[in-house]
Amino acid sequence: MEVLSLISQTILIIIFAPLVSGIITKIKNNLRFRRGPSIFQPYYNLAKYFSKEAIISDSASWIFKATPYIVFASTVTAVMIIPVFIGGGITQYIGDFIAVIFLLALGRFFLALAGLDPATTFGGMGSSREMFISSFVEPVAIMAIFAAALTVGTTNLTALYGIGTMTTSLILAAASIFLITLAETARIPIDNQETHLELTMVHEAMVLEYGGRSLALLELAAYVKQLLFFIMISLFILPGFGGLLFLIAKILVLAIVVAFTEVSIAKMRLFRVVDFMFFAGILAILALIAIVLGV
Amino acid sequence: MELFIVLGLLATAYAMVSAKRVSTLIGNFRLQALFLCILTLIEATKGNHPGLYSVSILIFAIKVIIIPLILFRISEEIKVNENLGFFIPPLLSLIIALILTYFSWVLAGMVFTGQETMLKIFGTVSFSMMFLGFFIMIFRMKALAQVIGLLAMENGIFLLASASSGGMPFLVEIAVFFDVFIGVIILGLFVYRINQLFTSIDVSKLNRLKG
Amino acid sequence: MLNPLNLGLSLIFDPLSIFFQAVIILIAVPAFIYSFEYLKAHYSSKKIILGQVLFVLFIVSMLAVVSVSNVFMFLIAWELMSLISYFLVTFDSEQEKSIQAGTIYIVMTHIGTAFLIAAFFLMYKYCGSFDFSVIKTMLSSMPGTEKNIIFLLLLIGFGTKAGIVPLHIWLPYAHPQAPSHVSCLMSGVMIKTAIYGIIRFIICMLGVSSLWWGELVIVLAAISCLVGVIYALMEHDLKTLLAYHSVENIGIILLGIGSSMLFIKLGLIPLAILAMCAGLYHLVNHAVFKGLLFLCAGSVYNATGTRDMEKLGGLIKKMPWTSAYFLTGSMAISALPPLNGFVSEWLTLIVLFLGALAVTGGLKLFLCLTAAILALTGGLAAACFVKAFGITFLAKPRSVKAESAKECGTSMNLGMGILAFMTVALGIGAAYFIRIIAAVSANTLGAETLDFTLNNFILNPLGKGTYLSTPLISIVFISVMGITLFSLYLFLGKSKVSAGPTWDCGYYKLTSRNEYTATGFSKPFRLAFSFFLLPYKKLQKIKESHYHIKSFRYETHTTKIFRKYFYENLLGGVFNTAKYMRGIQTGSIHLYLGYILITVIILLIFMGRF
Amino acid sequence: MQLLIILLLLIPLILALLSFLSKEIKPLALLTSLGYFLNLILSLNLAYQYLVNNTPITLLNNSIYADALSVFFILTISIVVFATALYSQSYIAHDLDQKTITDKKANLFYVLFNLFVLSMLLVTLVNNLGLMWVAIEMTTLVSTFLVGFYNTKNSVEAAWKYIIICSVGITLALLGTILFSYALLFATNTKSLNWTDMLSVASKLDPNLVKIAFIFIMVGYGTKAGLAPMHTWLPDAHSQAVSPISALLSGVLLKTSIYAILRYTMIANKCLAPSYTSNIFILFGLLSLAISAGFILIQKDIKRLLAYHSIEHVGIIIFGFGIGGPLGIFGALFHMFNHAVTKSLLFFGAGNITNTYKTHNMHNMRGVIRALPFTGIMVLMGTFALAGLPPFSIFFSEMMILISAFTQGYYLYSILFLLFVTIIFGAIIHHFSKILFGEKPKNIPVTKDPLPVQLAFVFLFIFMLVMGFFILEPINTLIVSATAILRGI
Repeated sequence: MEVLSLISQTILIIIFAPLVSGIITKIKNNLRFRRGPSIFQPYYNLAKYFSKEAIISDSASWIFKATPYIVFASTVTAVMIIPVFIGGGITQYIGDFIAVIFLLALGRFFLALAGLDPATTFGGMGSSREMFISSFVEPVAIMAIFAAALTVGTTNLTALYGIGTMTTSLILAAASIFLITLAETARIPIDNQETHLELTMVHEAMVLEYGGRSLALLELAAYVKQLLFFIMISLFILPGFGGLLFLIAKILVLAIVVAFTEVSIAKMRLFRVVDFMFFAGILAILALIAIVLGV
Repeated sequence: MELFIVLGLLATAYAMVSAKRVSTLIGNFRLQALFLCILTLIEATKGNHPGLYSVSILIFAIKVIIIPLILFRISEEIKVNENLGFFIPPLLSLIIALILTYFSWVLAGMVFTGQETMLKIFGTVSFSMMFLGFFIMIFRMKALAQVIGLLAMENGIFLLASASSGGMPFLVEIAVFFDVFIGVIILGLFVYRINQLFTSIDVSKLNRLKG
Repeated sequence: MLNPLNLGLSLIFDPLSIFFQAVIILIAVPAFIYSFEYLKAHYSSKKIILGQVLFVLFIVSMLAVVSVSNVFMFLIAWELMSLISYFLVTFDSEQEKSIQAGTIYIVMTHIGTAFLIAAFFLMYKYCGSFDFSVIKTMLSSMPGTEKNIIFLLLLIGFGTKAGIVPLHIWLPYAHPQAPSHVSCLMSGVMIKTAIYGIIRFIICMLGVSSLWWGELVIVLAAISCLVGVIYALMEHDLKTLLAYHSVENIGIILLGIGSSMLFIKLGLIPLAILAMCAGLYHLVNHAVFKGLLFLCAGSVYNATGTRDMEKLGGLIKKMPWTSAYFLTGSMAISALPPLNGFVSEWLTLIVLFLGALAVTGGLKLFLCLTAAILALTGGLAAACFVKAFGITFLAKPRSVKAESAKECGTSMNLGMGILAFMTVALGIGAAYFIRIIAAVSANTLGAETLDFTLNNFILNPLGKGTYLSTPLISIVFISVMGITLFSLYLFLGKSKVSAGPTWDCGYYKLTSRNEYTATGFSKPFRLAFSFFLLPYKKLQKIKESHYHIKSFRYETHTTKIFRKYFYENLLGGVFNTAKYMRGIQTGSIHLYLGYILITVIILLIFMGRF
Repeated sequence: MQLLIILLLLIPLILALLSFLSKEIKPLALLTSLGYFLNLILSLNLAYQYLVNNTPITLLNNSIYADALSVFFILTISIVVFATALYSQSYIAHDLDQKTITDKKANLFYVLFNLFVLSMLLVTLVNNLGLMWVAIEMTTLVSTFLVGFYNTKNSVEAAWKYIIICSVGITLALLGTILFSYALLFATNTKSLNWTDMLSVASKLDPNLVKIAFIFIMVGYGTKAGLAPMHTWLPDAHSQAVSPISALLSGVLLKTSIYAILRYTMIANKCLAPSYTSNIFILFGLLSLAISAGFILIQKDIKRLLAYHSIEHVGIIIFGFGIGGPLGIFGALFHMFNHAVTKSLLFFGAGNITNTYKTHNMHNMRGVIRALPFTGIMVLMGTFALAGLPPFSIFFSEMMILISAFTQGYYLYSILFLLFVTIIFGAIIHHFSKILFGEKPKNIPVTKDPLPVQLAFVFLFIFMLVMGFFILEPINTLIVSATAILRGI
């Protein structure tokens, strides 16, 4: 029973993940006084990708073919650890907060390899930048997670449900996780999902050689990952209120904030990312200091 | 009497320090050896140490006659430039020699604490002879000067031995003489070789081996 | 009277020793299997025999180091181990590089040993015995200052062998220069004997007497992690890269050990056990995957004759097995689930977390920041291995040699296969192994055994509601993948795939020259860490005539600051002193005689002082 | 027993006479090897006899006196001399082949060689300190010719420096001897130069006088022993001497001077606080270590390098005696043996290498293991032994000295000791790994060492290696009793 509800929860998240992206795109466009595509546009895209034929570079190896599945599977596995409607029980045995970070790293690792595989310059550049950014994401993520986990006394995510109050450290940690989310979901100011311009590409550069079913899976995995991060942030903010509706509300708010951010600031140079991450890191450290001081 | 001879020994040592020519040096050395021989003879006549007669004869034979002869022959045969080669001028040499003598006096004072002054003077002179011999070896360039310096040191020690404890045991004395004699012959041989290979007996030019 | 040192071959077989013996044998066997074919490809039969004899002696000496129960015997075994490994480093004795590497290696090791000697003999002074157990009982009454001094001496001594920054400089020279199966053993096991020394001498015998001991070890470990991985990122030589990663991983191991020391002093014994367990587990894991990676690097070298990544590429198609093994190793070292590196790194993070939970004040922050550095290291390591695997094995071959590479033979494959299997097994069966290692750590600390597992599949350190299960992760992962594949096939049919050339943006032909290079890959990191790496460029114009430039030659290098600003100055100072000293021996006999006179006079003047 | 000692002294004498009379070199060389083999057996027998009786052997009205210390030195000398005799057999043959020396000169070599050995044996046996002085001076006089053997500019220069500096040193030692004798006369009104007489009344001697006398002894014999800063003749002489003689000079001659110093130390220690001699020893030991470390680091000439190593090891030995304590003195004596064996082996190796490569400059030597496989391996082992790595014996003796230093609380000295030894370690490995490994130059042929050379190497190597594992019983017991004697128990 527990397993079944876990599976259904996971499937739900997979199903609704593209929608979040669609909503963000919509809001963004509306903010720019454009009409923009429908919020279901991601689904149309996916459907099209799934039905398309793919051309694979002849210099690519099995890594290139296997990567979409690995990325997708690792993201989904990470989702399974996150408590959404149900938590505890079997989900907590799979792993904890830290395991989520490492599972996402698994997908990223293969994605970066796949970027190098077809012997193109773009792919390699994308991989290099992705690994560069992510290596700075990880310490911040760990500190933010530690801040949260120190508040509840365990790295088990389910425990976050147990506390009903907001603490300073949790807010700071959530803020820092939010900045990470921008980086991890290829948002401005780190990356730009909307262009295919050599100078700015990170994520898109890696998947440039993909098409068809593989691309669809990669995109879907990206959507799922985005939702995963949103859920994580919402766990940090007002964690006690775990109701489904409230969760959706929190995700929507986040979507709006992300959209606002994307519209209101410009993309950074790659090497400014370090400063950006440093700022996120400072937030996380402040969260830790808050815990040390007991606020 | 003894005192005069001892002072004579010291004087010859100073003469050696201020000597500028090889032949003067050898001559002074011979004089020193002669003084030593007389001194030994005086000690022998006192009757305490009968072995000293033969020792004084040995000194006369080896140090007064044979060794100077050998040295003179060497210096004639290799036709050295008579100049000894000074690292420091004679005046400064004499000042340093005086300091060394003072040091010897102090040293003798430490060695012969609570003894009669005569012994102390003996000690001073022998230490001085030794240090001045050493001085000659260090500050004179010619190989022959080093040989003579070494012999002068030997003389000083001999004086100390006979003054302090009436000489060494006879067998040892003979053996030491033998060693010194062989040593001079070997040194002489090497002086020849140096002259052959380096076309001079200026040992300050022996500086191929360094580091 | 017998020999005054009372040397006898007394051995110790407590869990700690057995653990290290097991690790040594675990790595030695596959490396030995591997060596047969590897050596055959490079050396004459006479040299192979020599190599194998040395190899066996090397294993025996390492076993001796972890088995003897007498400090002096330990010292002997330690030196023997260094000596034999020196011969193995200089095995290619015709190459200048090997000779240089060997010299740096053995000199550094010997400097470390000098510190050890000082520490050991200080211990002996207070204990009057070289026997482990006697020393252990006698040391408890030792004054604090001496303990601190001995601790520092031991730390420097063992740290040199372990490769703690800034004592690591020999590692990137020595490890790549040895034959690969030896590098596997050196990097996988030999440097771990230093960890054994730290545990045995500092934790077991000396006893942790101050808080700052643990803190110092943790700080050094964190620095080692970072410096090791940053240098590794800049490296294009496959084996040198791996050698720098050893510095990093030793840092991770020491994070565990250092935390253990910290917790011992704080009286948090269960946590101390867990910390040591994390360190030891990472030690096994690093031994296995680093061994595997070195063997793979050896295979690549065997097949292509080069270790320079910029000349490799596309090997995944020529050497499918090797590449699979290398991928396994890369994933493990990058701490990707469900492999063993992940579990131990996770465990270390949990240790730091639980530590942060248990302590208060600045220490809490300290442990959290350490965890952040560990995470940063993990991220950088992943980047580094994307580079290492991607550039070496993926895309098109970058040189003729790489193009004509062939898969290696059975014995090499078997050697790598065993280690790859262990990598996976240690990851999936983590709970089982951790239970054993927890018993070892508990015994080492002289405490009751604690179980950090829920059952044979799920880890549950100290029952804080934190769980991890690699088998479950694998099951979920594989079933998600399977379901995805299956459902896609079910709903959409067989995927329509056709092969074609890589999109070339309209450029007429993409060659391997268009590929991303290792240098390019690491450029962002080079710039981000430029304050530490101090990169510099060399641009050389190759001119045909005065007006026409035929080509450019562009090089970029990084400055090894420890070498440049510390070791070179030190060495330069020693050499300069020696050169000044030459002035003593000018060749002037007069001067020489003067020395004697002056010595006599000075001694006489200062006679009273003696 | 008495017969044994007489035979020991007779063999070199007879051999010297034979070499003087004989014209044929080959049988002579063989005979010399055999003779010294006999000598070795005799000295082993002597050691055995001594161990059984455990009383000092006296001869000729107490003018020859052999206790454990003497027997230990005799054994060491016999071992090294036997190996050297074996080695010089083919070394001289090689020189004759190359026409670097004439038959007459080869004869001279053997005459001097045997006299040299005789004088060294005499040093360790005579009771009379004056005669000991004579014997040591004799070693200088005899070996001067062996240093200047090739009659080149360099070798004559070295020989001149050798004889002058050592003679000056020895003269100072004579002064010390006389002062000791005066001290005896002054204290007890007996006139004697016998060591045994002096030791028996040592506590009555005037301390101040003994202090002064000891300084002269220390500087005097220290010059001959190669202690810095009186070491200056040593690198010249050792590098220019015929290689087998370099081995003897470094391996045993230096030690005979130390033997002389030790004899006086025993007297002085009974009269003064032991800290006096030990401080002087430590000073000279560390100074020697420091100076040799610098010179080893920047050395280019292989034989000079080894010569500076001798200074280092003499420094270690003296340091060990200075540190004292049962373990320290044991270690120092043991180190003396180890260094004798190892350094001889290395000088043999260096001799072979310089013969093959026709140069002393280490920059021009590459790939020795390729060119001279056997020598190369032996030198490699010798290098590590000399550098003080286990399982070779030097490691153990160094450690004993260090343990003693640490347990007695000489921390600063120990650390300095470790520092210098480590620098020297780095330097020697740096130098030797460069010359041993690598590709050999094209024009150097691969040379197989003749049998006697191999035998000599193996003979020494066995000692070097085996003593690392366990100290052979006769030597162990000898050293133990010698230690007891030195500590005045």
